[in-house]
Amino acid sequence: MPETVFSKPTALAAGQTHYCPGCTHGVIHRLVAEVVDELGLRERTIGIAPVGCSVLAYNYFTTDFHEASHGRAPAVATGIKRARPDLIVFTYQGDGDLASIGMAEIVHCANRGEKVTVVFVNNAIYGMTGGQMAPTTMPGQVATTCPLGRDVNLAGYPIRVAELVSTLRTPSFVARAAVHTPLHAVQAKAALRTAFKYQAENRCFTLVEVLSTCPTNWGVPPVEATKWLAENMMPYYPLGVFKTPDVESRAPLPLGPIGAHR
Amino acid sequence: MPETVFSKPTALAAGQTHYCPGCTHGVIHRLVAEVVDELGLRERTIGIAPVGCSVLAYNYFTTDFHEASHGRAPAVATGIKRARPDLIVFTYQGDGDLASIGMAEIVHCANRGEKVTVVFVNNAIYGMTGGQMAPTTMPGQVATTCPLGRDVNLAGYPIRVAELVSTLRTPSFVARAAVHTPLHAVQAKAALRTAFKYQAENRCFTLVEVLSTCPTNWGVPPVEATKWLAENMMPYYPLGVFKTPDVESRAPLPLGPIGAHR
Amino acid sequence: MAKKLMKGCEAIGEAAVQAGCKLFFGYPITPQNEIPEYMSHRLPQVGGTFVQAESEVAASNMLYGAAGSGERVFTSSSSPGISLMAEAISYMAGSELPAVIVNIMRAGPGLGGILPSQGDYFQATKGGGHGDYRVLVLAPWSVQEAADLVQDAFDLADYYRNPVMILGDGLIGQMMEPVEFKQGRQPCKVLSPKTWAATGCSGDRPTNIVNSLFLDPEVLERHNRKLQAKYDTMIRDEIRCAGYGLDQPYDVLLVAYGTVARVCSTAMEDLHREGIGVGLMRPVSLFPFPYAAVRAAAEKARAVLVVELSCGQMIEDVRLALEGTRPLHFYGRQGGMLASPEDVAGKVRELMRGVTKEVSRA
Amino acid sequence: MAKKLMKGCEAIGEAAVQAGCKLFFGYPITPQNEIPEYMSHRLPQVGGTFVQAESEVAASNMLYGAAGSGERVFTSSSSPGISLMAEAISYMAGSELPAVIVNIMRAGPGLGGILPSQGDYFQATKGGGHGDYRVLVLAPWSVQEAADLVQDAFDLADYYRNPVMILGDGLIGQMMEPVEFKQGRQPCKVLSPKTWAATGCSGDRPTNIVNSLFLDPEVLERHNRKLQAKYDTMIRDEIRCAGYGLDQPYDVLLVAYGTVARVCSTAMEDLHREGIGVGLMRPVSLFPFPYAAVRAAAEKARAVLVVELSCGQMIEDVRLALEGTRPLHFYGRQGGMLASPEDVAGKVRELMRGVTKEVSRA
Amino acid sequence: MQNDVIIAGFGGQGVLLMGKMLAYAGMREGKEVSWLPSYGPEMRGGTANCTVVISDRPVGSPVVQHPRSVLAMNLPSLDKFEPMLKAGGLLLINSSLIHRDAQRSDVTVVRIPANEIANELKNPRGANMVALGAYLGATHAVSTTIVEDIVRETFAGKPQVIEANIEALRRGYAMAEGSIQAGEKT
Amino acid sequence: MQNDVIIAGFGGQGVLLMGKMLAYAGMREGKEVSWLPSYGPEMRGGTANCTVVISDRPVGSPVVQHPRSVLAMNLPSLDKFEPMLKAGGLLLINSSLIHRDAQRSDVTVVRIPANEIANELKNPRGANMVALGAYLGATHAVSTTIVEDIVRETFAGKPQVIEANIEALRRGYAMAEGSIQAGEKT
Amino acid sequence: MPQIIIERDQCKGCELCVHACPQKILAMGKEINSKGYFFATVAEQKQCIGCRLCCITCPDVAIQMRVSGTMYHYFAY
Amino acid sequence: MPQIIIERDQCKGCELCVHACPQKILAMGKEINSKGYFFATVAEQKQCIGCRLCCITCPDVAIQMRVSGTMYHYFAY
Ligand SMILES: Cc1ncc(C[n+]2csc(CCOP(=O)(O)OP(=O)(O)O)c2C)c(N)n1
Ligand SMILES: Cc1ncc(C[n+]2csc(CCOP(=O)(O)OP(=O)(O)O)c2C)c(N)n1
Ligand code: SF4
Ligand code: SF4
Ligand code: SF4
Ligand code: SF4
Ligand code: SF4
Ligand code: SF4
Ligand SMILES: [Mg+2]
Ligand SMILES: [Mg+2]
Repeated sequence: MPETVFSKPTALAAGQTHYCPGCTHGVIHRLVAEVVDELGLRERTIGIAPVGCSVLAYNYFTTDFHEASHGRAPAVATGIKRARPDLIVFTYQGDGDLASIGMAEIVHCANRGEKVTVVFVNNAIYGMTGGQMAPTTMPGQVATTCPLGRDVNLAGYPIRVAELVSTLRTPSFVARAAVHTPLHAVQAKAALRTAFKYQAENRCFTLVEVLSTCPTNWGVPPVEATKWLAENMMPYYPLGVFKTPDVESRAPLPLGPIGAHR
Repeated sequence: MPETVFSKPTALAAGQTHYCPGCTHGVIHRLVAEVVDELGLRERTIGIAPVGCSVLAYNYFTTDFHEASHGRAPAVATGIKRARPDLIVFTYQGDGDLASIGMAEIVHCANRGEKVTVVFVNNAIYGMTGGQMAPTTMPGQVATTCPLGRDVNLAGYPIRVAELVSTLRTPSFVARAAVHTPLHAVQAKAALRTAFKYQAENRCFTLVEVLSTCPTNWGVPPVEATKWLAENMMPYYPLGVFKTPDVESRAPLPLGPIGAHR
Repeated sequence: MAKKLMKGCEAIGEAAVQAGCKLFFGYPITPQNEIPEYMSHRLPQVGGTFVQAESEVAASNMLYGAAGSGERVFTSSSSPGISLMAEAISYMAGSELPAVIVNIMRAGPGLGGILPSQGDYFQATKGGGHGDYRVLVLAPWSVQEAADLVQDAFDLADYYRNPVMILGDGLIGQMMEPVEFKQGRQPCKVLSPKTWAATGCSGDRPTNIVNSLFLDPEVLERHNRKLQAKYDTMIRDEIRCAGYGLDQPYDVLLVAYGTVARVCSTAMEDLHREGIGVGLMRPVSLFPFPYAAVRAAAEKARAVLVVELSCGQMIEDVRLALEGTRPLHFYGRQGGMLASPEDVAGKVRELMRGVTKEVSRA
Repeated sequence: MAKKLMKGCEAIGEAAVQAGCKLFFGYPITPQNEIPEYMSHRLPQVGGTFVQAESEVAASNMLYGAAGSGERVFTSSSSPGISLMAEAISYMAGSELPAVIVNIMRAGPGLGGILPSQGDYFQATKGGGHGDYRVLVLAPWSVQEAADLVQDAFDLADYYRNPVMILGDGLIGQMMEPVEFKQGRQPCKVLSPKTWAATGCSGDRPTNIVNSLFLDPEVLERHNRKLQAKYDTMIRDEIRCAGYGLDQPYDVLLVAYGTVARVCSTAMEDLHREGIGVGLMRPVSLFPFPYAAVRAAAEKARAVLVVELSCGQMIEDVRLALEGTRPLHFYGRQGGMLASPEDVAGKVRELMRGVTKEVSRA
Repeated sequence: MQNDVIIAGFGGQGVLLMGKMLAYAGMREGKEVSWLPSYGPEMRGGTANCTVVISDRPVGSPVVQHPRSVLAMNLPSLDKFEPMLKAGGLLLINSSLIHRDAQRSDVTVVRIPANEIANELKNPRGANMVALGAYLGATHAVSTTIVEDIVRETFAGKPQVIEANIEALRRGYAMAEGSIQAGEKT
Repeated sequence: MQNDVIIAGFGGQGVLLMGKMLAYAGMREGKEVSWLPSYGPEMRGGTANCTVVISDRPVGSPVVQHPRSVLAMNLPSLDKFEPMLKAGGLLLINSSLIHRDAQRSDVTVVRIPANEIANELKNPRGANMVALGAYLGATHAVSTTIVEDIVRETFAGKPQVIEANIEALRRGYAMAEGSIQAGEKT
Repeated sequence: MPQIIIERDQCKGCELCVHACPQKILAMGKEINSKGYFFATVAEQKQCIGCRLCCITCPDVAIQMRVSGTMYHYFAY
Repeated sequence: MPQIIIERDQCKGCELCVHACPQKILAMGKEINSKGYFFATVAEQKQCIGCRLCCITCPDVAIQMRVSGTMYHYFAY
């Protein structure tokens, strides 16, 4: 009799999500669920939903969940993990949530070395609110609050979260992956697995940034969106591992003494 | 007749500060005032006082001032500079103010590339409130909220602000200096001068981190404090220039592809 | 200028521009995203600046800086975002800074929902922030009134050197109605130059310091009394309200503000047809609250019905106005549910039949 | 346990420990730094955890996470810091999370000063955050009572699944008095296990979701009504107040809470010696407010004098209680200035002589 | 005199636009108007609706629980709004997508195969114009000429569709007007 | 019966500690007590003061505007608190640092050269103990033996100073008691 | 041999799987499912090599795969 | 030749200048100033080389320096 080699993981709830067709939030959800299942962590895993398109994530997993206020998921995660160190805690956050309003919380959560896993979904836009500029929006990219495209002279350049967080001295695991093709998704899962593994081993803070699509607010069909991501985001947001617990520090050293540069 | 070759700069108000004896906040005040005078910016300079021991800075300068809420000086500075780009705007912030509660504001102010100058006074402690742990407190350093010394396993390692900010892609000038000896003060002034000069030229966001003493809350006499700073803070907080507007990006590259590190 | 059909959010943005505001700092949140979006394309056209702040906390402190520089500035948000501005609003009131804050209320508490609500009345009128301070609160019931009040808000903010809040609900933000912007509009207050602003000091005056810190308790007490005196002046001079059908006799007085007041006005007409006499009193300024007007209008009625899209917040001010002189009834919807004219009329009929019971005395 | 001389802040910290609280998340601010400082050395002794949060915003959200995990947790701050918690408090109320929040009030608005004040009464009782929600507010007048109320606060928070706030002023935090912690104290409420907490789901029950989002307005309205019903129960069961000298006849009723109430009690004694009959009513629960008790006590008096370290906030609740049945007078100090027994007694004498004028009706 | 209508359908059917054009027209005629969209979570569900009020006097409630007319472009909308329709009101049904009959007997029902007609006119995206025309034909809420001007302005960007849309409007108008009169005769 | 006192001086003079020890002693005696420090900005100014109330009945106001006693360790403190002293109250002056006379004539004045005595006792930091002893001698607010126990506990850390401080206490006590009696005699 | 099952009502018609299939044996159907989407279908089951790329790429977990008598182990991606 | 003027009432007695002076010609006085601090004094004005290190290190700008007839230009630090 035939064996099923691919189906919905147990950690993922039955039924359909509210995500737009082709939105890769769905892929990331599944990868997280598969990792949680494969590591046998489901029964003691607590997820934290952000405010963003994934605000309803609490309906899509079969684990207990918190719904955090906008940007504060890392603080909520800290509260949970300090209260119950035996639990496996992960936040699932968008780029507006984590990199804009939640910048202080993510930096300090990482710097304290909270033993949690942050799944950071970078889609270069505010999806839920209808396509406003995010800190991660690409230069020239049009959004509803930068109708002529992001002007780096007024709004600065996109923030690279994996790079930023990996410069902190406190040991951590930080990686960036993507899910716009199946093979990238395979790598993304590997990164997520390492992150949850490290947490389960109580090793360190872990963060996986995942490049994701927003066909709706990018204004292109899903397949185009995957191309747009590859062509526009990947060059600026390199994939790979930025930090592992054994790498001491990645903070840059001074370019030279004061005055020397003039 | 004798010429005066050293006296209180015009930008510094007459009268005494409330700072404790030997607190180097006073030195930093004077250096900022001297630079403002020497660049002839006084009449169009607006300072922003933080919430911290330097909360009363608005009384110590002869320039107009704002008193910002705790940690938000960079946002206030943004408001001023965007409202009046012709003004020279500087914030004066402590490490609790800037690196703890104000982390999101400083990162985003820097990332937007606001043409302001941030004078960041790192004294590894919360001075005004009586010596609680700061994000910059050294490992093992005793503070009233870490009576047994900062435990890096619970509170993480000190945050290196100059390094963190210099990894952003948006052009900026970022340096770290110290004022515990006159010769270091001379360098600190050079860094501050460059910062204000770049702002006056409307070049970029500028930040100078200055290592400073808190004899009172470190619990040592002023002269000891300068030694403590040299021995404990300098090795962890290297001095120098971390970024100049022409340096493209200082963000670390991936260590390698996902999986490779295992 | 000819009438234009505009969304409330856009009308609010355009009104700010018409009032000479060239600065907007804000953060997206439904149901008012159209305000920052409008400003992001409109302000550059008039040489202004739009900044998408990293958060509402940052936005409100950018407001502080811009206001302290003597420029007209505003921000807008919705309920949770306004909560994050509580500290800065208290600071602006303490530092006597003029700024306009728009709250397009959504249903709460917490994340709640994105549909219309009036659940932030307490927060707006009793001060969501710490300390003894007040913000002037204006509540429009139509898109045109929203546009008009926004323009007045800038004048009032400058005149009193105090934050002014426009308290609207999701309906005001999302609905379209004809709007007209009068040419050559005059300020609603006589304004003097902002000599207090921190704009650079050449030494010909003492330095201007934008500040709310007063370590000496005697000085801080004086400062508080100065602020209170200012709020008393607002209570004397800035009360705004509108009465409807108060000239004919009526049994029931409806009290409502914002868009529900329009629902009430329609209910009122329907009831008149049935021969049921109903009056409507609509507070437009929520702080200062029209206590006297409400009480006066109530004296002619046998009972008072307060209608709110909340669990009952303004009703506390109505109770303060009535001081037990009239039986008080309440009809409220929450969570984004809207009251319809039929609902209100039904409630009035019940009330006439003596079916509904008075809201328990405090 | 023998009596110990303790600072209010330390007593509050120890009371939390005695109540079985093993988690503290907070951020330093004068005049309550002794609370985090105490917890930072005390909690490790009992196997608990102290975390200095990066801000009050973060602290209040850490509270959310810990409370949602079913553990007892508390935070403390002072006025500006509490303003920054407004959003999270609304979220906790919306998500029905039990947590204890201590506000050692300082003078405002804005940065204000660090000396004692009662300027956050509105913020605490009318909800500083957005939406229709309430927190249970308890105001101690002595160090011992602070310790007792903190312990009750944890029980009440768990029982109602709602945030409970301890509203003290700088004096309560800084003064030392003898405190006794009773051994084997029983919870003041019958508590059931926290089966709702998010502690991991093995599949034997539906997943537990700590959440305040309800996109469907009908569901959110139901949720709001559920919350209101809970607040009504608090109003029915949790009103606390204390009367002094109400058994003898009196001309003037003093109404005050917190440390100023003690000042009033001394003034009362001084006045009695002069043969001036004075009664004192002290609300201990500010929400729910003892309207009935205040009104009852006022009926025996010719006039009522409210004393606050603010510009007059609780007085609004007193007015709601009196509904114009008694002339109402106010004595307030601000900015950190303290009222002395002499001040209060003087005000009462004036009042008797008919010198002071009634506070204008709303 | 007041006309109010709830126009509802799939997000893609352009019901919000129909409502806006109606409101614009009312305003042009010097009437008081209000346009209120649904912006709640149901948007995600893919259905949208708006309430338009056109009146000689200032518009009272922009919220209408029992509208004088309902224009249902798809089945879910009919299911949701038919019961709310005022007695004696007008129920416009897009019979191209709605195959069931109206359940109310106390209202005037007009069935318009909006999509078929639009397809006939080689203007498949013009179904909403057909329906709008039908509403006008059945109610004469505002003058068609004004609406046609507005069509011209609205689609000024793509002239090619203007005539097609006006044609669609007229077809809908005629059809509805006819069926009303027919109804009256009998 | 209630005793209340405001103890004031330079930050370094240990006035807060004096007040605490007094309150501790009162508590030991089974009395009701309260200790209220100044924690305002003046702390930075370098002056500190505290209010101690010792009573048989629950302490009413911990804030005392007109204290029964004032213990002034330096001139600014005398200037600030002498006027507040209750008529008939006790004014204790550290004559080592305060060279002016008291201005009030309606109060009992006791001058104690606290620093000199402390120096005599080779215990320069013990001036506050001398003053505390003086307060006890003048008021008998609490029993000295209890205060001595508290000295032992307080300085358990550095035994070397215990006896010196107790000696200081006693010297102050004797001196003040004496001058009070002398005053009564005349 | 591998068998691909696409749950018609789970599919949102995003076409990512069609795009991902190295064998190009998936296609969008002409019918609408209950949610109003044109859903994906398997055109030529035979040529499926069982690479699971379609399953992995589907954001809505609408694709299941079964195999009978595999001789090799599927990599746990 | 350089002349060092220490404003007694500006000095908080922190000793940083004493520590900074390469010539070791500054010392803490025995008197208390109006603020209650033992203030710094110049012990041997003659040996001052005018390096200004004391001025630069003083947190309270209590030290002024005057020179008569300098032949070299002071670096603008
Ligand atoms: C305090 C607060 N501010 C703003 C909002 C409105 N809001 C909801 S989601 C969101 C941003 C969503 O963008 P992102 O985090 O990138 O998630 P995405 O939807 O793109 O997955 C915003 C600003 C809110 N709910 N609360
Ligand atoms: C919102 C808010 N939180 C906390 C405080 C209390 N507070 C005042 S200053 C300060 C920290 C000061 O430390 P730092 O910024 O390092 O400045 P320093 O005194 O060391 O120069 C804190 C926490 C406050 N005033 N406002
Ligand atoms: S809006 Fe964008 S991010 Fe949100 S669900 Fe749709 S596609 Fe995904
Ligand atoms: S406390 Fe520390 S930082 Fe503050 S003034 Fe004193 S020495 Fe300086
Ligand atoms: S398993 Fe591979 S070959 Fe088979 S259908 Fe899916 S993608 Fe195509
Ligand atoms: S990837 Fe999934 S949702 Fe998209 S078309 Fe294929 S089966 Fe349907
Ligand atoms: S100038 Fe140089 S040498 Fe002269 S006193 Fe100052 S430090 Fe000493
Ligand atoms: S450095 Fe300045 S303050 Fe310090 S001792 Fe010398 S002169 Fe006095
Ligand atoms: Mg996003
Ligand atoms: Mg510091």
